[in-house]
Amino acid sequence: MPFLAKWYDLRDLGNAVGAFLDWIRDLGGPDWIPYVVSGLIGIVAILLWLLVSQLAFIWIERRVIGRMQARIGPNRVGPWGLLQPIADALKLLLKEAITNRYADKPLFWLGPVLIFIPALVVFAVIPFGEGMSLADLNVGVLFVIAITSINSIAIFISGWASNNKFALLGSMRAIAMLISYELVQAFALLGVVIFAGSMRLGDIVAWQSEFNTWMFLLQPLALVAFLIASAVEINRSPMDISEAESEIVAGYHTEYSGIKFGFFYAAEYFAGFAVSAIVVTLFLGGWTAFGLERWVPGWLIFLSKLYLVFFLFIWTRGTLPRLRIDQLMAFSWKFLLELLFIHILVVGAEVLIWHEGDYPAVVVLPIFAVINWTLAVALVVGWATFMGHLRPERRAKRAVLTQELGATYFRPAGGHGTGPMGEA
Amino acid sequence: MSMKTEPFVVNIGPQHPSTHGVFRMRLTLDGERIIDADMVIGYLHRSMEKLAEERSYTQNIPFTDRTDYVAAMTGNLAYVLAVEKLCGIEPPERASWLRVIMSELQRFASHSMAVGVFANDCGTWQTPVMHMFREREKILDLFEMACGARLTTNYMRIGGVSRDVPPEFRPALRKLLDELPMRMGEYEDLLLENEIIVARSRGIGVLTPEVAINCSLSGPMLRGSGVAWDIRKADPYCVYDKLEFDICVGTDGDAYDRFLVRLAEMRQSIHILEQCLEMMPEGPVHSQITTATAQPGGQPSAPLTIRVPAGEAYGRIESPRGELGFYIVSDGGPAPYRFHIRSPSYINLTPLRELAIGATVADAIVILGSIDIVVGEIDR
Amino acid sequence: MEDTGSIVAFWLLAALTLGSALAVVLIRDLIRAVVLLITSFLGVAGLYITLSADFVAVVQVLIYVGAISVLMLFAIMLTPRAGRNNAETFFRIPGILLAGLMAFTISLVSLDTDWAVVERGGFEETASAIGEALLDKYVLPFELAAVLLLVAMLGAILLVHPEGTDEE
Amino acid sequence: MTTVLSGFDLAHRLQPKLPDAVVDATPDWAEVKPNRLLEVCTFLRDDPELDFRFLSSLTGVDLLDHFEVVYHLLSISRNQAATLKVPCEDHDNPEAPSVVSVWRGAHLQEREAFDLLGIRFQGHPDLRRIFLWEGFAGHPLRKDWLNFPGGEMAGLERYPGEPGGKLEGRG
Repeated sequence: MPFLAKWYDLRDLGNAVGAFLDWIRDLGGPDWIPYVVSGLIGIVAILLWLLVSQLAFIWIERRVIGRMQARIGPNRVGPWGLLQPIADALKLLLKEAITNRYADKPLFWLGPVLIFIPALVVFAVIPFGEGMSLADLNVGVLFVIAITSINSIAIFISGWASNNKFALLGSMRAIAMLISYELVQAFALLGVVIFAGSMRLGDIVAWQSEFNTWMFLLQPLALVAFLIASAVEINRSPMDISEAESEIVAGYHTEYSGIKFGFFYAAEYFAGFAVSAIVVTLFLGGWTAFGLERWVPGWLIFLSKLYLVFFLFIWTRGTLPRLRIDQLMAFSWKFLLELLFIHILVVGAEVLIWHEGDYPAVVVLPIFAVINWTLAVALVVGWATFMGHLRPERRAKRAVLTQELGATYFRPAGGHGTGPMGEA
Repeated sequence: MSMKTEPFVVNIGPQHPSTHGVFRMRLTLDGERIIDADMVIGYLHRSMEKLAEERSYTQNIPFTDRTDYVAAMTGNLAYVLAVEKLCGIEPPERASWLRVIMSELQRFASHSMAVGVFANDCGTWQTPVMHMFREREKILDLFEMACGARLTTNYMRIGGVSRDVPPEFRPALRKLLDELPMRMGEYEDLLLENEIIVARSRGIGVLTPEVAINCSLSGPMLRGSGVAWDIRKADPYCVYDKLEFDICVGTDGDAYDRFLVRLAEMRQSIHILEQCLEMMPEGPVHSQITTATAQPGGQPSAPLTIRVPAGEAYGRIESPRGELGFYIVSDGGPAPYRFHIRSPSYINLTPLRELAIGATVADAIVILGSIDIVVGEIDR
Repeated sequence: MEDTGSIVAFWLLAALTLGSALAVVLIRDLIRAVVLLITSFLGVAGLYITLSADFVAVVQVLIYVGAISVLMLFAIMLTPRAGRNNAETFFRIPGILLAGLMAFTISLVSLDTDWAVVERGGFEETASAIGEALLDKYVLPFELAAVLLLVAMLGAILLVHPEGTDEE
Repeated sequence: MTTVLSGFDLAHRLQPKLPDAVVDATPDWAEVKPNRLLEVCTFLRDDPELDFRFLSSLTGVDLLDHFEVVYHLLSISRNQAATLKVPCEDHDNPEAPSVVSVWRGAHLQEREAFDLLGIRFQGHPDLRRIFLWEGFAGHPLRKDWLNFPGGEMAGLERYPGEPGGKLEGRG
């Protein structure tokens, strides 16, 4: 890529940082100073960006969901309510953070702190642009999976430490969901790794750029599975079961108030951004966009994709109801995992054929895409038909209209029995 | 070897997002399964039945607003019908039509709340309920036009209604009726066909017709179990015998069917309102305008006191939640001797324990949402 | 272990690992013990990183922090009266003896071994090397371990499955 | 239109089966003996021509010297209604047989009548107060209940059956 490599070339913010580091190096001093400074710059930049994005998205989410709900949304604080997030943040800061008397105080305090870690640390390996990643690890994908799994421990700790039954139910649900969906997440990413042949996120982006394709075009099923699994991991609707508002009040953070609640609130956004960043990097071509990155800064492309993916989470939150925990877990074990097994087998075979046969990518990749899309659609439709539409008790229906007073129209579709039916 | 877990008592309520007021369910859980359930109510008990014994018959009408505060009009109507039955007053025809219009508008408003809140209980984040509020607001605007109040209407009077609707009421209702069928189509498509709502509510809380009848359930609870019983058809009050509409029944008796019946009844209400707009005659709206204190608009108001002969009467109507009955015993005095409200929300809770046992917490919320309680009516 | 950074990191991580491991043993509160155990696991992961074994480090986090400790938390939650406190136990003295014995053996072996000193390299790709080793040279133990785990899991399911109930 | 069976009609129908059950009949209601109530109700529910399977409403009335329990019955298949009354002679300690075994719909309504009027329903599976708390003094819908005896002292107790006194769990 023909970068100018001058500090004012904003297509790669690394240029500016590099110029700054050179300047420091010229000043003399030990070797580690530029190293540490560059790391600090990265950390501060990511934190600042996260904070600004979060404030922006609080406003966007509230306005967008307001529109979805046929109301206006915040419009009083500042022009178009733009200062609403700041007002929210101030309110959270000023409110008393109540600790209930029987809470396990150290853990109660640790929960909100710990919940930040996975959301923040994930960004260390995300390439925001060409060379713009804090630490492009060899095992980036694995790192991402490992770190996001810490999330649920934080949730569990805060739920348990609250000494509240709703919180405990919430954390029980969180752990159960984590166990169910960690495998899904890993398998979804495994397909990507098999194709790209590397676990380094930068390499995966480069692979997508090299073959002029986006991973989701080749592996739609993996994208869907990953999106679902990460929605579970970060508790976004329709998988916000561990903080199900209508059932267990606020789940694991029922007892938190003031700024401690604010931590959870912020971490929810950060985790959302982190997951969107992973989706963008692995499935949507990262900071590349079919050559557009030559004209537009890569990090802008990356961020716009990231916001689009995050918008998806807002959208589902505004529209979808919530599944029950057993249905969600059954969905993982009885559906997604099986599909992903098939998917991995097919993907592995494809890569084997490709590498053994040494076919040109232009020929092979479209064929693979067609195969995988057909497979994904067929599997999903087949399952939906088999589990849903072929079974009368899963089908939507309309009321019977009658004039016949006193008649009985009781004809249960799904057999008898008064017990609730799980996802069989 | 079997897993032994400790039972775990959780209080859902009295302050809880999904108990629709100050209702409390005391659930004993084994993990997420409910092994015992009990309800604790009375947080909103205002002892209306005692209070009513010290107030005149007309003074009691505002109480009936405040029993079922989501459907004040039908509360009014049931009470005035019971008193009219007791003293043999026949309201003028226009008043009857207005009563039907108001109670059908109220049914639509109340059902829209029930449907929206049910979707909320299934876990949507406020969206359906907000859309439903939009329609309800328009209906409340109409109420405001008719009687000046939106929620606690106090509109019906013994012998008629408190005042005629203003001339702008008719075009406003027309405009609303033109809009509602399109909205209803939207709701049916988005809510009834929603996979997750189907998954969450079908097969949950199944009531067979035998159980439903034996438990004295009424309204959408009974019709959801497939019993075609609607007091508007069975014992037509006001002018329901002149109107054409269908009874909406479900076939499975689960939470989904109760939800379904409510949505279908909203369509029927629109149908009834259409007919009312066409057929409503002109004329007086109160049978005995006597001690008229002329009001600013020149309309005389209904009498404030009324003598009721000794006796007793049980008046029942089909309120949005079921059979709303008023049992009134009079000793000939200015106030009722006994004033009993047969409140459908309360009696519909009879099978709650059986429905909840064996379900999960999430199901219990859905079941409670499908019963559609109003705590003001439970506790009275 | 030539530069100061590595040495400082090693001592810090070692202190973290051992300190929290000790606290796990001494602390009474079960949940806190698990949290400290997680800290200890993280310390071990850090030690792996100082040894340039990034794959093993990440896997340590993934498996031990993300899965094993979650299982422990689950087990604690499912235990009747998990309570807050870990009661006194008869196994205290034998436990200490056993731990001492093991520490002694390990120290003896590590002191006795003639360690080959490897030149410190960068973070080269270890994942593929490990993968090839697992599926090539050590494929039999690898597969056997998998089968063993499967059998263990089935056994566990069979043990806790209530008799006479056949789930849907 | 729902046909309303008069008390005479009810009495007439009950005559062959339960000859001595009905004490009084008026155009509006039939009054039956408390000790025969369960048989009467079972008959009314199961008789195919009456088919009163739906208990609309159950309530009590304080008639100063005695109490009366009023049952409004409904038949869904035949679309007919009837009213049944049962006297409870002892005003201080009114008792009536519970009809929960006949209509489960009576469960909550009997609890309500017990709570507010103090009528004890014999054989009710779970006769507890429902709107007012355990420990509330008196039954407020009685005509002789004018105020809290001894001032407004009624203590808030914990949920019945829950361990501990008022302050446990609050520190």
